[in-house]
This record gives sequence, C-alpha cells and structure tokens, in this order.
Amino acid sequence: MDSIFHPLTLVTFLPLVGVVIILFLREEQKEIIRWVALGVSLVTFVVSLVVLAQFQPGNPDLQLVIRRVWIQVAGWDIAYHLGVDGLSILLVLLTTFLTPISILSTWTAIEERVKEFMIFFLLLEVGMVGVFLALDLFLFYIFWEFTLVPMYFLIGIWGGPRRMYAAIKFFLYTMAGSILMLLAILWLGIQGGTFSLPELVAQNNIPANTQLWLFLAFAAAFAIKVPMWPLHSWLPDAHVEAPTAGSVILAGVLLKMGTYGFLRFNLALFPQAAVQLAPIIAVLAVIGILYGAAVSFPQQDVKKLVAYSSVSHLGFVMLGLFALNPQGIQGGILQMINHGISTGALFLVVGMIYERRHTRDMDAFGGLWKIMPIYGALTLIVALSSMGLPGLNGFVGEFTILLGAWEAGQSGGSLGSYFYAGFAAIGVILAAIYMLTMFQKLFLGPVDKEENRTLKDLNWREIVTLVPLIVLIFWIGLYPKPFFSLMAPAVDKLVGNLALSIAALP
Amino acid sequence: MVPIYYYIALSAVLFTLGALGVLIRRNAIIIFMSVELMLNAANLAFVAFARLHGGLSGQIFVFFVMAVAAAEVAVGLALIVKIFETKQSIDIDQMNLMKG
Amino acid sequence: MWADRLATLPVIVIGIWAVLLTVVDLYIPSQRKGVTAALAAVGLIIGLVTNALGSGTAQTAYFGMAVVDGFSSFLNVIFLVSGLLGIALAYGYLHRQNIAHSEYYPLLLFSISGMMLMGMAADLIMVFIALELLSIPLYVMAGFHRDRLDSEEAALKYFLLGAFAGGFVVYGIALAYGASGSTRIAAILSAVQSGNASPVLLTIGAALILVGLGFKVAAVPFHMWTPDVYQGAPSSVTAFMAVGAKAAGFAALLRVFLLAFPTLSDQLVPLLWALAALTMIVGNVVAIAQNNIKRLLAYSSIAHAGYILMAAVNLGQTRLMTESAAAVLFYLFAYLLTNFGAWAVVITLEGQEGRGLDLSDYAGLGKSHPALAAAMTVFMLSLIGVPPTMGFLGKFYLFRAVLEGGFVGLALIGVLTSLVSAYYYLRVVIVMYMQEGEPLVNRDALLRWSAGLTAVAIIALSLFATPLFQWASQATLYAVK
Amino acid sequence: MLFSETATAGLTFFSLAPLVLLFPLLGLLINLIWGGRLSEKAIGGIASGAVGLTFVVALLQMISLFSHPEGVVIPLVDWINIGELNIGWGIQVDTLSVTMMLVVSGVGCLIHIYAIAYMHDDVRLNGDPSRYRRFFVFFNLFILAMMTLVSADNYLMLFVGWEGVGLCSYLLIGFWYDKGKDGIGNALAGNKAFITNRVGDFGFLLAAFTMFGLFRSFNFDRVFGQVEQISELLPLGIFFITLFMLIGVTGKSAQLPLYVWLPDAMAGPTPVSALIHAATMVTAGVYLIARSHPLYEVVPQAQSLVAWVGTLTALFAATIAIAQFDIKKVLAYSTISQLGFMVAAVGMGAYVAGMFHLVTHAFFKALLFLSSGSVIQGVERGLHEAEHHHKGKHSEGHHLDPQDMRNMGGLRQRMPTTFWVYLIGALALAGIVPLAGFWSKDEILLKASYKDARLYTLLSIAAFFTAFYMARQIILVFFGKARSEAAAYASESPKLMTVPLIILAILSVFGGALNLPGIHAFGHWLEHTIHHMPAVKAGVELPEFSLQVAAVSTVIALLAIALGWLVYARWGESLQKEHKPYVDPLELTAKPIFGVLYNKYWVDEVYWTLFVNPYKAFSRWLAEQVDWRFWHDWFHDAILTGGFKRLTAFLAQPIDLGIIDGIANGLATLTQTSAAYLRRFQTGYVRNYALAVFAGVVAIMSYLIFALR
Repeated sequence: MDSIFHPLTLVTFLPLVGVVIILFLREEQKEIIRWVALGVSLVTFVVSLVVLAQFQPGNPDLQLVIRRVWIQVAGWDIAYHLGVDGLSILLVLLTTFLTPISILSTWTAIEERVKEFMIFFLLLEVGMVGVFLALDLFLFYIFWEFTLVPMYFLIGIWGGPRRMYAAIKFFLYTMAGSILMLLAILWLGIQGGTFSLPELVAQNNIPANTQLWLFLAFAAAFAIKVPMWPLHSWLPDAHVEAPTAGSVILAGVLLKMGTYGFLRFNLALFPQAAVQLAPIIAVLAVIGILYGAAVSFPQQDVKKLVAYSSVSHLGFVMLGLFALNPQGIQGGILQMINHGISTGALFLVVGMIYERRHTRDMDAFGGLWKIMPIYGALTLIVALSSMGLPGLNGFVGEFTILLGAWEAGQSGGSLGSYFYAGFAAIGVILAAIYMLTMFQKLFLGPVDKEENRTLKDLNWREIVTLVPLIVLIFWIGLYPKPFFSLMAPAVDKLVGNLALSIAALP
Repeated sequence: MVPIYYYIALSAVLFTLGALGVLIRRNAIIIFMSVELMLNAANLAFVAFARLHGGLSGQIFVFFVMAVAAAEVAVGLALIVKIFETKQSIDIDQMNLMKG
Repeated sequence: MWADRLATLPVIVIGIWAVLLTVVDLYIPSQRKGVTAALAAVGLIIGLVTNALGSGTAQTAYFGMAVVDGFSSFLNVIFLVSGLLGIALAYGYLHRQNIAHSEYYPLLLFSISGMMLMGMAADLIMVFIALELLSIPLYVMAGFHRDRLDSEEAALKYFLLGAFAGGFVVYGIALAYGASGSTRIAAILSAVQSGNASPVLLTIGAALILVGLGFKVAAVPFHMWTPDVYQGAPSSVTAFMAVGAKAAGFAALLRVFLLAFPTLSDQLVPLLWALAALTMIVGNVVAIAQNNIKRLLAYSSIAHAGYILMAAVNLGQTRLMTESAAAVLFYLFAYLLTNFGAWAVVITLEGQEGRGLDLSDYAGLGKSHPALAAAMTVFMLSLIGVPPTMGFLGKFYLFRAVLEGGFVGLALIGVLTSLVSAYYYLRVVIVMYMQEGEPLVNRDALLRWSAGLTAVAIIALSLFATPLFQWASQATLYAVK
Repeated sequence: MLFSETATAGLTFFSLAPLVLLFPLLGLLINLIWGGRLSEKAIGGIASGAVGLTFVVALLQMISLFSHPEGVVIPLVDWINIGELNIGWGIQVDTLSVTMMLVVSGVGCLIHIYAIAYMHDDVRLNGDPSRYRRFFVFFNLFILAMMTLVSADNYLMLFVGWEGVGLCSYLLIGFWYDKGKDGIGNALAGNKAFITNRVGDFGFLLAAFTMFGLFRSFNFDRVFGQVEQISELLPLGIFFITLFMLIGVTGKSAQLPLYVWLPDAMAGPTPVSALIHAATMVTAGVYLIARSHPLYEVVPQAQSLVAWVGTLTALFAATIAIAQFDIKKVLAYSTISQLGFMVAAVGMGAYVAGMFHLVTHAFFKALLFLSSGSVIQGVERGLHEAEHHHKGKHSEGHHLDPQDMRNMGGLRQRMPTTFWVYLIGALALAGIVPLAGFWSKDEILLKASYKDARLYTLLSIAAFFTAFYMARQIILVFFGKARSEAAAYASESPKLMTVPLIILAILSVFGGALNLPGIHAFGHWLEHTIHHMPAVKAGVELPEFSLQVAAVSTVIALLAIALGWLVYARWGESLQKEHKPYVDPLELTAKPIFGVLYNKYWVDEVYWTLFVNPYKAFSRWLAEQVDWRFWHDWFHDAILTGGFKRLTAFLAQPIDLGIIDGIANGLATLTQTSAAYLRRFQTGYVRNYALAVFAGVVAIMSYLIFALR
C-alpha cells in the first residue's frame, strides 16, 4: 500500500483517476468533463507541492526513492523505481503546473470530442511526470515512448489543416531517436546486469570508446526531442498544427524531456564521452541559438515564429548543460523552466488571438494594444521575459548560462574557447529583434483592419490562465534563489563527477 | 552390385526434376505429380541410406511419407476438382485474382 | 507406456476429440450447429486443463519420438488459446459469409493437434508428420469459401506450394538421416559430436529443412504465398493460420536447429542472420504499399516472422539457448494476442464479398465506435512495439537475446524496421481517427469481446508481466539424451 | 538586517536609502491599479509626489554623507548565487551615486510636474486621453529603473537598471505607437532604440563575463579592491573589460557609432525627451565610466580611446545640429554632442569635470527641451486658433509641422516666459559666463588643453558650433516675424509648465556654483568616492583655473553667436522676403555642405544598407530557402520521405514480385514457351512463388557449398 500512496506514485498516476472518471462520462457532458480534468490536474499540482514540501533541498542525492521489483526477466529485475532530486524536482513542478493552465486554455478552444481530448491530455501528464521521475532505464523508456501516443493524437485529431502530416512526422522523428536509445539501454542492462540508473552510475566502468557510442545512441533520442539544430525540422510542423494547449505542453514540457535526458543520463552515465563531445554539442547549440533567432525573424505565422524561437532558447539550455560547470548547468535547468513558462505563455497568448480571429498571420493584425490593452500589456511582459530582459526570468537563465559557457571557455574548461559564449551572446541581440518585431506587428501601429476594431479584451478566464505565469516570470527574475537552491547540491554533485573526467582529459 | 551412391545420385536427379516440374508446368495436376516425384525421390534416398546404415528406420519412414502423400493427394485432388468446376480450367497461370 | 500417454494427454485429447466431433457433428441438426463450435471449444478447454495438470518435469515419450517439456506445454497453451480465439472469430463470421459448415471446427482441432505434435517432436519423422497434420486441414480451411474463387485459389496455391515445401523438408530429412544414420534429434547430435556423420550432407539436409520450415513461418524469400493466401482465405482462417502455423513452424525450427545442429552454427548462423534481416526488411517495407488490411496484416506477419527468426541466430551459443527459446515463446504469446485482436477488428468490419477490407473503410471508426477503434489502436501500437504493450515487451526480450548473442547489427536492423513499421500501422490509426467516414460494423458480441479482452490483456499483461516472463524462461528445451 | 549598518554608521539616514526604489514603485503601482478611477491631476500628482519623495530621500542621503562621506553599502537580498557567483541586490550610497540620485529625482520631479500639464494637452491633441495614466506609469517605471541603475552596488544590478531604462525609453518613444511616419514611425523608432541599445548591452555582457573571469565578482568594492594585483597579472584582461564596456556606453550614451537611435527617439513626448533622452538616461554611460574609473585608470589606451570617441562625437553631432530644422532634432544632436563632451572628460580622467557637466547639462538641456515642448504646444494652440479664425477655408495649417522651426519665428512676444527661459538655457549651453554650462565645459576644455592639444582643438570647434546652432535656433524660433499663422496665433503655456521652467532656468544660471574654481565643492564632494586611487592624482593636480582657456572658450562662444546673428537675423530676415517657404541662408551659400549636414552624413542610410537590409535579406533567405525549402521540404520531405516511399514501391513491386517475374520469364523462354505469351504474365502466379522458393534454395545451397569449402 505504501507504494501506492507514496507521493511520487501519486503525483505520477493521479491523472489516471481523472481518466477513469471521464471514461464514465458522456461526450455531451462537456462542462463536467472539463471541470473534472481541471480539478484532477489541480489536485496533482497540489500533490506535487507536497512532494516539494517533503523534498530536502540540501540533500544532493535522490530522495523519496521508491523501488519495487516490477518485472523479473531471467537474469535481471526491472524495477518500479522512482525518485526525485534537484535535477528533476523543478521539471516535475513545471509539468504539474502547466497542465491545469493548458486545460484551462482549452475551455472554449476545444469543442469537438472534449472527452477524448481530456483523456489524452491527462494520459500525457502521466507520461511526462513519469519521465522526470523514473530511475529505472526501462521504466524511463516506457514513459518516454508513452508520451508519444497522446501527443500524437492531440496533434492529429485537434490540429490544424496539415495535422496528419505533422502528427506522423512528430511520431516517427521522436521514435527514430528513441529506438536507438532502446538498444543502448538494453546494452547497458546486459553489461551492468541492472537497469537501475543509480547502480549503473555507481558502476561507472564503461570503457571510453563504448561510452562514445552509447552517448550517441542516447543523444539521438534526446537531440531530436530538444530539438537540436539541425534536427529541428519536425518542430515547426508540430507546433503550427497542434492545438494551443498541445503547443504549450509540447514547448513547455516535452522538449524539456530531451534536455533533461542529456542531463540525467548522458552526463551521469557517460561523463568521459560528455566531456569529449562537449565542444561539438556546444557548436551545434550555438548554431541553433543564432539560426533559430535568425529564422524566427521573417516568419509571418506567429506560432512558427515562437516555434523557431524555441530552437534558439533550447540552444541556450544545451550550451549551458555542456558548459559542464555549476553556472552553466544550473542556468540550463533554470532556463528549461523559464522557457516552459515564457514560451508556454507565448503560445497561450497566440492561441487567444487565434481564437478571436482564426488567423495567425501577423499582417492581419496591428495596433491591437489600442483595442486590447490588458492583452497587450501581458503579451509585452511575456515577450520581454522571452527576450531576456534583466529583472525577468529569461535574463537570469541566459546570463548564468552564458557566464557558465564563458567560464568553460577558460583553459581547463570543457569548451576551451570564449567564442562559444561570445557568439551565443549575439543571440541576445537577435532575440530582441524578432520579439520586438513580432510585438510591433501585432500590437503597435494604427488599427488598419476593420475586423480588429471589434476584438474583445481578455476575459477573466484568460487572465487567470496567464497571471500565474506572469507572477513566476517576475519571481524568477527578481528572486531566483529558491529555485537555484533546490538544484544546487545535486548539480554540484554531478559537476563533481564530471570534473574528474575533465581532469582525466589529455 | 550397384554402389549405394548411385541411388543417392538418382534420387537427387529425380528430386531436381520434380522441382523443375513444379516450376515449369502449368497444369495443376502435373505440378502436383511433380511434387509427388520429389517425395518419392526422398523415399528412394531414405531406402538407400537405410541400406547404407543397415538400419530399418529409414525404410519405415518411407511408409510414413507414402501415407502422408496419399492424404495430400486426397485433399489436393479435391481442391483441384473444385476449382475446375468453377473455372473450367486448372491452368494455375490463370489464378491471379489477388495482387499486391 | 501409460506414462507416455499421460504425458502427451493434451494432444491425445484434442486428436480424439476431433475425430469424435466429426462423427457427432453428423447428428447435430443443421440449425443448431452452434453446438459443434461449443463442443470444439470445450475440447480445447479440456486440452488446456490437461496441459496445465501435466507434470512440469520434462520427459520423453514413445521411445524418444516425442518429448514433453516446458517448451511444448507453453506452446500447447498458445495453440489451444489460438484455437479458442479462432472459434470465437469464426463463429459469427462463417454465418455472415454463409459458409457455416460445421466441419470447420473438427478441421481446426486436427490442425491444432498437428501443431501440438510439432511442439513436442523429438524426431524428424515426427516433425514431418506433424507438419502435414497441421497443414492439410489448413489447406481445406483456406478453401472453405467454396463458392468464392479467390478462396479456392488461395487454397490451391497454399496447397501446391505447401506440398512443394514439404518435399524439401522430406528430402532434407532424408539427407540428415543419411548423414547421421538416424532421425532422432538427440542421435543426430551425438553422431555429429562423435564425428561419424558427414557434415556436408547434414548441412545441406539442415538447409533443406530450413527451407521447408521457413515456408511455414513465411520467411523471405519463402513468403510469397502469404499475402495471397491470407487475402483469399476466410479471415477467421487467416487469423488462425497467422498465429498457429507460424508458432508451430518456429517450434520445430527451434527444436531441430537449437538441439540438433548447434555444431553447424558456423554455416547456418549467417544463413539465419540473412533470412531474419531480409524478412524484417521486406516484410515491413512492402507492407507500406498495401491498402487492403488483410494484405497489410499478411506482410506484418511476415515481418514478425523476421523478428522471431532473430532469436534463432543464437544457434550454437548453448548458454543463450534457454533465453532465446524463452524470448521466442514470449514473443509468440504477445503476437497471439495482438494478432487475433487485430483480426477480430478486421472481421468485425468485413462485409460480404470482401467488402470493408480496404483501409479507407476504417475512416471515422474513432468517432462512431470509440471502443473498437481504441482496441485497434492498442493492437497497432503493440505491433509497432510501443509501451506499455505486450508487443513492446516481446521485442524488448527478443532484442535483448539478440544483443546478448552479440548481433548488434541485426538488432539495429530490427529496431529500424520497427520504425518503418510504425509508419503503416499508424496509417490505420490515422484513418480511424483523423479521417471522416461512416464505417459499416457488424454487430457480433463474440468479436467485440475477443477484441476487447485481448486489448485489455495486451496492456494488463505488459504491466504485470513477471509470471509470464518466468513461465517462458522456465519453458526450456529439453535435450533428449 | 537593513538597520544593522546604521548602527555602525551612527545617526544617519542611510537606512532609508532603499526608499529611493520603493517610492517610484509605489507610485507606479498605485497608478497602475487604481489609476483608472483617478482624475488626471491625481494621477500626475501621485507620480510627481512619488518622485518628489524620492528626491527628499536622496537629499537625506546627501546630508548623511556630509557626516559620513565614505558612504555605505546596504545589501537587500541575494539574487543569483551559484558556486563562486554571488550577486545580490544592494544599494550603494556614496557621493557619486547620490549625485546621480539627486539629479535624476530632482530634475525628474520637475519634469513630472511639467508633464502633468503638458500631457493633458498632448493626449488630447493626439486623441487618446486614456493614455494619460499609462504615461505616468511608464514615467515612474523609468525613475525606478534609473534609481536601480545609479544605486546599484554591483555591475549586474546596474545592468538591470541599464536595460530597464532602455525598456522605458522604448515604451515612451513608442508612446504614440500609432502615430509617426505611416502610423508606424514611432514604434519603429522605439525598436531602433531598443535594438541599438541591445548591441551596446552585448558589449556590456562581454565586459561582465570578462570581469567575472578576472575578479570572480561583480561587486564594485570587490572588483576595485583587486584592480591593483590583477592589473599586474593581466592588464590585457582589464583592457578588454573597459573596451567592451565602452561598447555599452556608446549604445546608451549615444556615442559614435551607436548614436543613431537618439535623434529618432525624439518621437516620444517632449517630457520624455527632456528626462530620458537629455537629462538622465543617456548620461548613464558617463556615470558607468566614472563609476569604473579604477579600471580605466590602469589602462591608458582605453582611456584615450574613450576620450577620442567622446571628442569626435561632440564635433560630429554639433555639425549636424547646425542644419536641422526640427526644433527637437537640433536639441537631440546638441545632446549627443554634449554627451561627447562628458565622455571625453571621463576619458581624459577628468571625472569631476565630466560629472559636473553631466549635472549642469541636466539642468539646461532639460530646460531647453521642456521649453521647446512649450513652444511646440504654443504653436499647436496657435494652429487651432488659426483654424478657428477662418473656418471653412482651409489654411496651410493642416499639414503644418508644429516642430519645424521654419514655421515659427517671432514667438518672443507671444510666449515671453518661454522665450526668456529658453534664452537662458541656450546661453548656458553655449557656455557664456557665468552660466552653469560655462564652468563645466570650461573644466573639460582645461583638462583637454593639458591632456592633448588635438582633443582640445576639436572640442573647442565643437563648442563653437554649439554656440552657433543655439544662436540659430533662438533666432529662428523667437526673433523675426511669424512665418506661419500658427506661429502668429501661438500662445503662452500654463503656469504648471512655466514654473518648472523657471526653476530649471534658475538652476541653469547658478548651477555653476556647485564647482566654482577655488572652492571646488563638487570636486571635493566627489573625491570621497573618486579618491583612493593612485592614478587619478594625475587628473587632480591641475591648476584650479586657467584664464587663458576660459577666455578662449568665451571668445569662441561669442564669435559664434555673433556670426549666427549676422547670418540668421540680418541676412535671414532679408532673404525671407523673397523666399517662401523659408530657406536657410547657408543652404543658398554652401548648398553641398549644408546638404551633407542636413542629411546627417547619410549615416542612417549607410547602416541600413550595411546591416539592416543584409540581415533582413539573410534571415529571409535562411528561413525560406535554407530552412523551409531546402531543409524542411527538400531534404526531409523529398529526400527522406519521398525516397523512402520510392524504395517501398520499388521493393513492393520489382523486388518482391518483379524480379521473380523476370526469372520466370527467362526460365519460361528456356522452356521454349513464346516470350510474347509470357509478357502478359501478371504476378499472382503459383509458379513464380514456387520459383521464389526455389531461388531461395539455390541461393542457400550455393552459399553452403561456398561455406563448406
């Protein structure tokens, strides 16, 4: 029983309760279904707060660990093995936090097949939380693959005109990477005789060149998910076609699964390979930063613009992670959260105007600030946070990342050149360019389209969906200490292990 | 006294002939007879080998094969007759309803 | 003597039951043929019971002609369950297609008894007889649609080619016999080990046997009959064939090759490697071009044969023998459930004269019949191998065995082809959920139930798989001394 | 925790320092939340009151500093702590920062009061009264950001203010975001300002990274404390820091080459131009260098670079100012030029002089801008008057630009107060004894004369131009006859606007008293902060005053004014008779040169062609060609997907069935059957399948024979 009422089990599987309830409701009872979904996701959020309460920030190790033998295959055990530490706690919270918000955003946006939508959405939450909590490679893989299915349906059923194309592209691309990871996982299991991540990390006896291969196999899965340049081709399709809530979760959480994977598995399991490949990955990351920013600029479709900006932002995250020093990694983790908040909010904002005008072409707008002052103000804040204005969350993340990359650029650092940070910093300029251009095209200038004059400003529900995000934007921007202190010990531990391999470098 | 390997060789020849027959002929009956030829080639080989090893099991095996062959004949002919009724032909090259 | 009978009781039961049923059926009034189906089911259940009661200890029977061990009893379950599902799928279907001739069920039982014999064959003669015993009824069943040409065609093709392949098996056996002086698997092995067996003859014999069995399991390039026969034969037969015949083929394959020819691994492993790779690639890739669901599933079954074949490349690595066998058994079990479930859905949508078999006929199923569509989705995901489904665990277990055997390349081909397979399986899902349409669906409780239950089982068993894994891993091959 | 410092500092008001951030915050929150229900007066009152209170707090700080000139640092809370990286929010109270606080809040307060009246008309003239509240929210936000900037105790917090003021500048330039050229001009001006500043901030960031790399801290005291030994180890490192920092300065303080955003920034309402783009924000760069003087002191190369940038900017901008007709544009370029003076000063190590000029400039430039605003509104009122007088018949007033000096003239009588204060401001700027501008500029020139003759000469020329264009402006605006009905009907502005003007005028007159030669109150005041460094001595050991320099600069100024009088009052008047609309006399005499200046050396156009258009084209190419057409459509769809589809089709037909057919055909010909007959062969034939089996057998056999060798 204790394993059922274990907080981590609860926070992972609580949404299933909602699924079951909704299964017994009729398609017509839309309102009830929505409320049930919202309620369950909120309860899940509360439970995740309980987890946070039980979490000891000072402790670098995995906590609240639950481990039960699940499947015994001749030879080794597959365990139901969950645990949380500084690397994952924030992402779990982000997931449970964004899910109710996204559900709230679908209130009027989703009218078709509400029942299925909510079922898939809650299933998705199960998968995502599981990914962040699983400590057994096999279990992790199961959650990882499982998230594909609901998202596939979310895009494919409620998506835009080219939804089928986008859905199947999303599925195949992600799967293409993860099957390689599956082989790597099997290989690890055969060699180490266990799937338990902590034990495998403890063994730490993989020869360097093997590490390289395994690293790449895992990276294949994660890099596509992130997505790292040049594997980003599926992202604009998925984002443009996905419904608003889908985009929010996709950008807010699913992409983080990739970066988290790098952090949790590649850095921990294959430190030498990580150190060897850090410069290459950093180069890709920097290219991604500049490329994503440059490509965002001329986009006409707001959603596409935001999608490409994600490529840029996650480039920052990757750069930070592979700076392999505390500043970089902590900044990277925080930037994951920031991106989840800011980009999630951006997608919400886009969804709101799309609901009103059913277009996302920026030329169809202009001067909206005059018509919808609240909407304009909130959007401005979100945009500023996304372009890293000091005092808002984006800056804290980007600055620490860049600082970490710069530190890593010193001799003896993992990158060994200041150019990574230098070029990456140019991304800060480009970010201002495309974000301001977007804001100007949508909100500034005269109101020259008749159909825009009659637009209604945000209603209470929309404001409620945005305000929590805005609050976090300021909180992290002004006082990020609680967030950093949550992750610091775990990161230091990780960096400690990495430092040994860095020292071992020729 | 004919050396044992002659029989083996003969059986191999028969087997090949049977296989080619299946490939080349278009009449279902004849194809089926070719199959029978393959089986009997096998039988010949069994007997010969039984002789070579001086055991009986091989020769017993022949009976099994013959029995099975008989069973096949029963079913096979039935099928062929049935298809002849409907198609008025047993040219298997005209059996092409299904395509990929 | 009685011990042997006792040990092989399940087969005996099914065999006798089949004979009796044929007779009894004559006395069942034609409007109450449902009784026949029920009786057949009863027989299968009795078979299951006896099988369960059988002592777990491995032993030989009939002077080493047959061997009863965990392997065979596990397979028996697969065969019997597939028989039950086969009946469930067939009953309503035969009526709808007005081919409710009740000899269908006895034939089914005969075929099953043949499969069970195949599973316990310890002598090449047994292998051959069992092969024919399971095949001949299938020939008839394939042509069960007497008044439909494609069915007859399918039957004749299956028959001629089957016989053709059978010829290779026999000749292979003959050569093996010639090489080793015996048809007993054990004897062959010992003869090889003692060195008084001509390796050339033996190898060629083994190859010929491989051809015959490869034909049964539809391995490339011996697979070409599969799509036509699967398409032409009544769907219920196809479903049964796709699982039972395949499983039986693999049973014989494993027994013969793992036990009799381990010493030939140098020559045979590359062969099996190539067969497996080819089968996976061709099966999956060609499936993409299919629009007829039956052909699609046919190619998918070819592809899965390829996956199972992967386990056979561990031939010669005795330490992995058990695990490879277990992996195959587990995979077969997963495939049993998934495949029957999928066919259940197919049959539910199949109309007269082969209507309702095109992919486009599935459009809108997700809206009109959510449950059915959901079940189909589960089957498709399981066929792809997406967790949490049996299909995933099966692949996982197989790939593990292959990797442990050290065949990384083959495993890589395996995963890549399964990625390819995702493409066409997902097409089905897309059509069901993302295209508008009004699918025609038969109301058939049996089908609904079998589809639903298998779907649930696929997920539930994947979440609580330990007993199944245990069972499979204990179902070791018993090498007869 | 806040009050622990006060214990050490004895009875002071240091502990109140955080209030300089709190009051503007409160002001903006109140207006933000309840402003909707408040009257305009109330909104303006609250905003101005908040700033006024801030000013009081700043005064208290000053008083405390008299007793404790060393000042204190008041840490508030931690901000970012990762490993060695420890950044906190903290307030630095020392003579330098308090000086800035006083200027910002003092001048800011006056401008707030002025804006209460100004914006009242402005929002109505622009037809959206609902933005009145928004203006003051932004204005208080600016004060908040500026206070953060000047009160920061570390570089990163300073950077927060640094970008914060940038944001406010963006918001206020684009305040009338639906006005301007094509209705979008103002918004674009805002973008331009923000992005240009971002380029500078990029430099600032690099400076910060380098700094952390060397000093492991961003804290002023910690950094300056280590300058000694670091400068021995890595002078190059410090050089880079100062260099990168200079990029930031050129951005924020509108120096070459990043000054281009400031003239466009005049799109904002006039109080904005006065407060942000003249008095305070743009001087942040000067403050930054003054603040970082320990760094600059140890790398003379960087110093001279700064000095040269400043000097050239001063001259460059001054020349452009000569040929502008927009009253605010003239002042804008004049601002750039004056900022050049300040930068040059701090570059030459004359931090006191620089800061001194910063303060005086804040007075008179704010004065000038505000009175220009008063002039503009005067003209606009005149415009409406005029239309009243002959309604129906449309006068030229319709498309008349109220900021164009060519449409003014003779306002002396119509707006006496404005005229007088404007005159004072202009003279102060021109550097006429004894007005504030004279003393501060004189110090700079004095320093320059000692430092580098070339700098001195250039700066003097700049001073000459300064006096000249101010003379030109005064004459064009206030003297002569009205050149448009609007000007003719112009009327004086309300008290609420003129009173602040008068106060500022007084400050512009007596501001020089701050740092009179001989007393140097300001110098000594600052030396508490700019004291404990060895290098600065070089700057301090100057003679208090040099009659020669002072005389020269005064003469230059007077000459310039005289010349301006000749050209514009005398000659211009006469020209005006035959030329309508008005033409600048210089345009007639020296057309090419005037054209160059009028077109601002085409710098904007050059930047456009060099950077903006290429980036636009490049990014479009990247997005549409590379990313979409090539990578997305071609590679992923055509190559991957399409190729795969082709492979499937190929395997499905030819391989799976076709090859077998082929063999069948070949074999069939073997069997003497006519090929023509076999052509009609379709697939689906038993024999072909059997053939496949047989082919497989053959393959296996041949392999085995090979393997068994």
